[in-house]
Amino acid sequence: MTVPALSLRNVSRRFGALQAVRDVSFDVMPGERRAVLGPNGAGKTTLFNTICGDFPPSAGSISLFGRDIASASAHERTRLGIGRTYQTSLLFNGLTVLDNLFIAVRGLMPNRFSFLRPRRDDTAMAKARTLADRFGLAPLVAEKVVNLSHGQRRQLEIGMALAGDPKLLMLDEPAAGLSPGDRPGLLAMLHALPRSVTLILIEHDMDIALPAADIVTVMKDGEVVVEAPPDRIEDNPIVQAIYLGSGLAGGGH
Amino acid sequence: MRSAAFRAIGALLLVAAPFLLLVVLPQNQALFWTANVLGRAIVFGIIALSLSFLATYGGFISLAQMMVAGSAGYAVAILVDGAVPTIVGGVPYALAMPIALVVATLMGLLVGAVAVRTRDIYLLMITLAVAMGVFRFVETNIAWFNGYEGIRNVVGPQLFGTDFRNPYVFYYVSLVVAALLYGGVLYLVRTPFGLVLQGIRDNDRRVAALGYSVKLHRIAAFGVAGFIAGAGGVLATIYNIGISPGTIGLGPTVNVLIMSVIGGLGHPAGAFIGSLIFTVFDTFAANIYDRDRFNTLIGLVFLVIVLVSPDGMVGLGTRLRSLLGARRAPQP
Amino acid sequence: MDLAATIVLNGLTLAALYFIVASGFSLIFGLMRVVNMAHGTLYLVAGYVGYRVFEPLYDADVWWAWYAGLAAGIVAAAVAGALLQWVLLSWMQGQELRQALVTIGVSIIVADQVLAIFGGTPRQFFAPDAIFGSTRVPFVGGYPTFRLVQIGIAIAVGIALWLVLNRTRLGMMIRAGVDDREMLGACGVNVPRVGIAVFALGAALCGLGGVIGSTAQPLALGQDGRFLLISLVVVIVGGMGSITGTAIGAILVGLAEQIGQAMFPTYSVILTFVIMVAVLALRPQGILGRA
Amino acid sequence: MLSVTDLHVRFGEAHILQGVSIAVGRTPLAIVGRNGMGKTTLCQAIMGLVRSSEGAVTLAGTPLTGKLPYQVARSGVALVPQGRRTFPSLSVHEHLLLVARTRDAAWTIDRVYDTFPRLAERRRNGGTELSGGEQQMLAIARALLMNPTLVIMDEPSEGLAPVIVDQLIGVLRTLEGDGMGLLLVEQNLRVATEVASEVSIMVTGRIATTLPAHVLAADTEIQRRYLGVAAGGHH
Amino acid sequence: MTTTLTRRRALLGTAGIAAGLATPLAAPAIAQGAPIRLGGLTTLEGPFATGGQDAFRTVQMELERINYTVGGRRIEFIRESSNAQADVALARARKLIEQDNADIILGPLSGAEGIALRDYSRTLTGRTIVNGSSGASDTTLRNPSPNFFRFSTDGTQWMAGLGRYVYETLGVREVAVTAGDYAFPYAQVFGFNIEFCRLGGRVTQYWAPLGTTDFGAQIAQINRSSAGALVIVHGGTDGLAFMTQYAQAGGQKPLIAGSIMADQTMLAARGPHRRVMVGMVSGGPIADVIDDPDWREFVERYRRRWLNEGGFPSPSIHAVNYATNLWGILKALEAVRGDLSNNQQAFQRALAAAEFKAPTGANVKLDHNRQAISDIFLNRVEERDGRAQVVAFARANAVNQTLGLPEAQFLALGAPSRDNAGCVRPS
Repeated sequence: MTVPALSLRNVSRRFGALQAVRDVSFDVMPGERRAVLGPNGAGKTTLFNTICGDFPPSAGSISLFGRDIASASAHERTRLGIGRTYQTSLLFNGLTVLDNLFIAVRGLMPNRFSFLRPRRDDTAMAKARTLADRFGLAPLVAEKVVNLSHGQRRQLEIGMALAGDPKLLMLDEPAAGLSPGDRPGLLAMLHALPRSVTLILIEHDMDIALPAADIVTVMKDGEVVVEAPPDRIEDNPIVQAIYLGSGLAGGGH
Repeated sequence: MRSAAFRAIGALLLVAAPFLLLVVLPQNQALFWTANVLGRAIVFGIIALSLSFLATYGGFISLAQMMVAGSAGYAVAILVDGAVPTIVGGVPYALAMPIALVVATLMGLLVGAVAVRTRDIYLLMITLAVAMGVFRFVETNIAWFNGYEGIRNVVGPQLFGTDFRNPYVFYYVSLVVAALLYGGVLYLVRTPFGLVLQGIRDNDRRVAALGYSVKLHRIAAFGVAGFIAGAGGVLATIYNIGISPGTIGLGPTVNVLIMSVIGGLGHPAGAFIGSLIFTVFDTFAANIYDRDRFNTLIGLVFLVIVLVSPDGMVGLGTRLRSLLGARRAPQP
Repeated sequence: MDLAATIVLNGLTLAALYFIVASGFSLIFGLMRVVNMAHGTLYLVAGYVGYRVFEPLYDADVWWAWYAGLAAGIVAAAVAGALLQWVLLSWMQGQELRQALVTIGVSIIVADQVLAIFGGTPRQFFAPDAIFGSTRVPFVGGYPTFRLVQIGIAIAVGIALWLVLNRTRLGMMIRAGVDDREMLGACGVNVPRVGIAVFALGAALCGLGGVIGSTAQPLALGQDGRFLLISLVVVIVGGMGSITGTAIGAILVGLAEQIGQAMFPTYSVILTFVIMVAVLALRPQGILGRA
Repeated sequence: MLSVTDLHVRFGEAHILQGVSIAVGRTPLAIVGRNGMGKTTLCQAIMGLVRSSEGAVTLAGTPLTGKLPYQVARSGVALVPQGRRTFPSLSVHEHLLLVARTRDAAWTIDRVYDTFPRLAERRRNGGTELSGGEQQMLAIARALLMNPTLVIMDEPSEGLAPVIVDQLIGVLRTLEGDGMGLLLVEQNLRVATEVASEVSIMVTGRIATTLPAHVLAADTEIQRRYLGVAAGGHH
Repeated sequence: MTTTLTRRRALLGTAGIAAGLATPLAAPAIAQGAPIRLGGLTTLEGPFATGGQDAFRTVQMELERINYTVGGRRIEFIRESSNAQADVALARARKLIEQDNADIILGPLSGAEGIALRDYSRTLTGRTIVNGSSGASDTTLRNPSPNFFRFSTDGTQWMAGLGRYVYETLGVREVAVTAGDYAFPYAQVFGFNIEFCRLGGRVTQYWAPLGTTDFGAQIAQINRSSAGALVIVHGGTDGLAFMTQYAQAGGQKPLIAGSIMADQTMLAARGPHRRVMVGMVSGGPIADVIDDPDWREFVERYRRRWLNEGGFPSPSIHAVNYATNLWGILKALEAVRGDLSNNQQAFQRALAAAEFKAPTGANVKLDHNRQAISDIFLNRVEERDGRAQVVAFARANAVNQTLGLPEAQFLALGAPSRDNAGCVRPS
């Protein structure tokens, strides 16, 4: 029996009276692609932040490859193999693209606290360049992030999440703000990820989420309401009710 | 290319300054400018550099830097031979000065640790309060710091058989120290530590998510700044032939901020530009306006800079250059 | 026993003064997110302007000389605070560090001008005899009446602030503004004007503290830095932007200072800062501060 | 009533709104679109919460461009923001007192309590003690009580239980009768199409198309193309 | 010498550098025809500015009186100011000497500044610093500088005779002493205790850090103590705070005061403290009322010149100290006919030998450390002409820096400090 990459048991998170995440339990197996869907305010990002360690859950347990991480700090979880992106781009605006990637690569290397400049043959720097190539950022390596376009930022964001070779990659709405033309590229990139990486994807947009996922979790009001393979999602009456409102004139009832 | 040439000319000017001054000024005034305007500006520039380093690359406006510099100054004064009163004494300068740098670095780390969970204006408030707490402690403690009177007669070592406070020796030693520290800062900000520090400035949450310890890097940055401030503190103490609590009081604490801000917090060079402007004003206020109203004068300069150009003279320069560049561009 | 009681009472009366001054700082910080480094300067302005009004009346032996000075000081500080916000700070809203720097610049200039105008002689207000003599207090004996009055005024300030914040429209605006300034504006509230009102109110409290403080202690240059620091420490200890927190912070600092002075006079000042660092280490947002 | 002409908003290099033009008349207009397309920025730009770099906004002929949020609000625009943004420090009743100006307007505190009885029950509770749905009701009530000429609602159905959504639709339909214009930004197609007569679809900072609500509700192809979901997958 | 200078400049540096390396700060001699440049350094910024302003009043007045001319040479007076901080005073002194080319500095005002300038004067050749009003003993007592002269007396000297008066005349055997916790009060308390304890008196000490404004706890303890008198050694703001709070707390003990307590800056301030201050006894180098024609004439001159321009009813202690030191300078300059050549050697010899009467009528001469031996007054605050005035009722003649003790014995007592307050009981 394989150990789940990520296992949530009755995870809850409240902010004051607001129950942002309520009693969420599910397992993500290694190599699986999981999409988490749901309308704004459903608790997806809160759940994400709880998994990544931005704040502890109010209740419940989270384990990563069989190891309880509910009380580990964010950087410890990163070292345990979580890589993530953020809904709103959280890049280092004052640094160049290459330096952003370089920091991301080094974050999981030994001796990450260093007062010495990288040498010419530095492996981290080489890897940062490789990542830049891979995400089409090669011409921009010397550009400061503040000067990048929205699409380029999202590319960089994902590149940084992959820099540490995470075992569990968590993407928070990677398609948000992308123009329709950019979407196929994103999808191709997701498909190209090796199966050694487990993927959890928050997505609002079914066109991205459904093709990318093996299994879809739908959240609403902090709770998991549907868990099903992607081809069963669009037909699901609960999903339709959530997304379109029940009893819509053109709906298939 | 042009800016590299500018930099080379600037460096050359600084090295040649004492000689150039002799050409344009009578000898005693040239000496005065060498030691007490340029030399003093460099020494206080070093202390301001420690603040500019933290502010530019970490986004931390610390008001504790003068106090940290003072901790190094006090360490020297307490240890060295010949200081009055003798508190520990008997330690040669060659040993006391490195110890002082260690003390300042530790003090920097301590300030960093106390303030590690705060940022922005909270950090400003807390570092100010910590600095004033140390100031009051030093002012009231007789056993170690000789209280309000401080410790006098810290004359500095002999260097190449010459008195350290000889204007030329003092000037060139300060210049070399400043150049090393300035170069060190420029080196450091391209290292992983420096890049992560800038990452913390831009987005500390992301830094943590990438696997770095934000706390460790923040505290280390304050340690580095402590080392820089300590070097300035040692030089300032020898320049002042001693140290007293007044050196680390509210006024000097704010003065360091004023220097950094006038020069510009966007670049470490701003520290030195700011300290030179401040020192010139401070020295010649009596001639410019009225000695008695020096504080009004410097306050107005500071206020105007903050209102007009939040990134100080460096920012003003950059803006002017881009303005000129824009005007020149269509010609070819 | 009676000495201990006196010292505790001294600590509380000092805390009362600190509370009055620091509550203004806390209020301004809470709503405006402005660290008003010129807060001590407002104290000076209130003291000196108040004194200018008070002095001739006192010479003329008018019984309301002190009250007139008090009113003048409060008005002067409120006007100065409102001007500071209106002229300098309002158009850089949100740039917190720049605002702090501006207030530093203002404090340097104003303190120097106060010196130029009023000279460096220490001055002191004298309250009317009714509140300036000595009162018998159980366990303590004869005790300066004015120090008791100080406690009374602080309590009145605390209650008044509570009422203003919780029972008036302005108070609702202030609290809503602390939560979400943008949304408050979207609700049709003239936020810039609320800002000026808050600054005036905070400065008026500081001005009240300035005249009260200059009655209990001498008024001189240097008091600006002192009361700025006290406000900082009180607010850091008690929690930023919380009035109850400010009261707790003031009591801790006041008691620490007086008990320290009685037990180890040399280091009495240090005790305050030790408390501050301890609070910072355990609860960086202050005792009652919001995380 | 509200007219937005060629509105542009930039954050640094990012060009969020790229020339949006809409007009809201007496009948409600809904705007739908995927996340990150600039819908919320449009609401904020009209309200004066973000600065536009080009373009004009007018309300019944009065220019709103460049005005501060409170001036826009006083000109007669109210906003129900995304994420509700109620004031945690204020009780329910204080929220209402803060915005209630006149007694003889269409919306009064009493009418709010009648319409949302749940709020009446919780009138003494502070902002943090409310559930998400209650906060949403409060945000809506806060806007209505300003008796504006135009209400902008940014995803008012977010986080509401289905039965409350139905109630919400009922309330929104009465606004026209009160003489209030409505600009409704929604993810919930049903709410959008049931309340508004016309729906604009927003794609990357522009209005891609505007069509009658019943057309959109029936056209799964358009839904799929612009919104990434469609009602009823089995055709 | 001017020509030498020009030639040096012509040599473009090398010679200048060599000269600079030879002595820390080479001092060019001054041509005889040029004016004597007298740099005045006092405190015009910060809390001590009042005293500094008054100091410059008498300096200006006295220079005006001689029409800025002495020994046939003009005096050019250059004003500088510090904020009572040692390093600031040092920076200003450097500017006066090195930039403004001052021959002589008159200043500074406060103790730590004085020590800093004493240290600086040691590095100078051919320049002289004459004290302004700073009163720390160590400035001249320990490790004195050959270029630093002080015609005013120090804080310890100012208390001469007071301890004896309290013990013998008032018959008080136990006193409480409240004092600021820094050097100047240490020196004063030391001076009081040396006499008082030697006679057998007992002292309880209450220190308060400089800048204390709430003395509540201390006053509570003092009022409950069995002390027969209270000795108050605070100054400025702290002093006013203490006196006001003491008066308010209903303090009843006879008051003895340090020298800057019984001063017009305090008496001119209004308030209840004046009530308890009447009858207070103090020691010091001046009083408002001294039965001496020279003093009356000096006060009269001061009033005529300054009463309408912000002056006090009678010159302050700082004003008199600056005037005394200025008189020493003028006296010596006159003796050498303004000749400052030869590295001021003749001038400095004349300074060391100067004997004259201070504005108060006290006799002044210098000891081997270039420190004044002078007369000290015992004063009492009295209500005269409807205002409180400090009236001298006794005078201790020719008080030296060791209060009459042999220097070795005095030095063996150690420097005054909180833990060494001079209370050595007779064994």
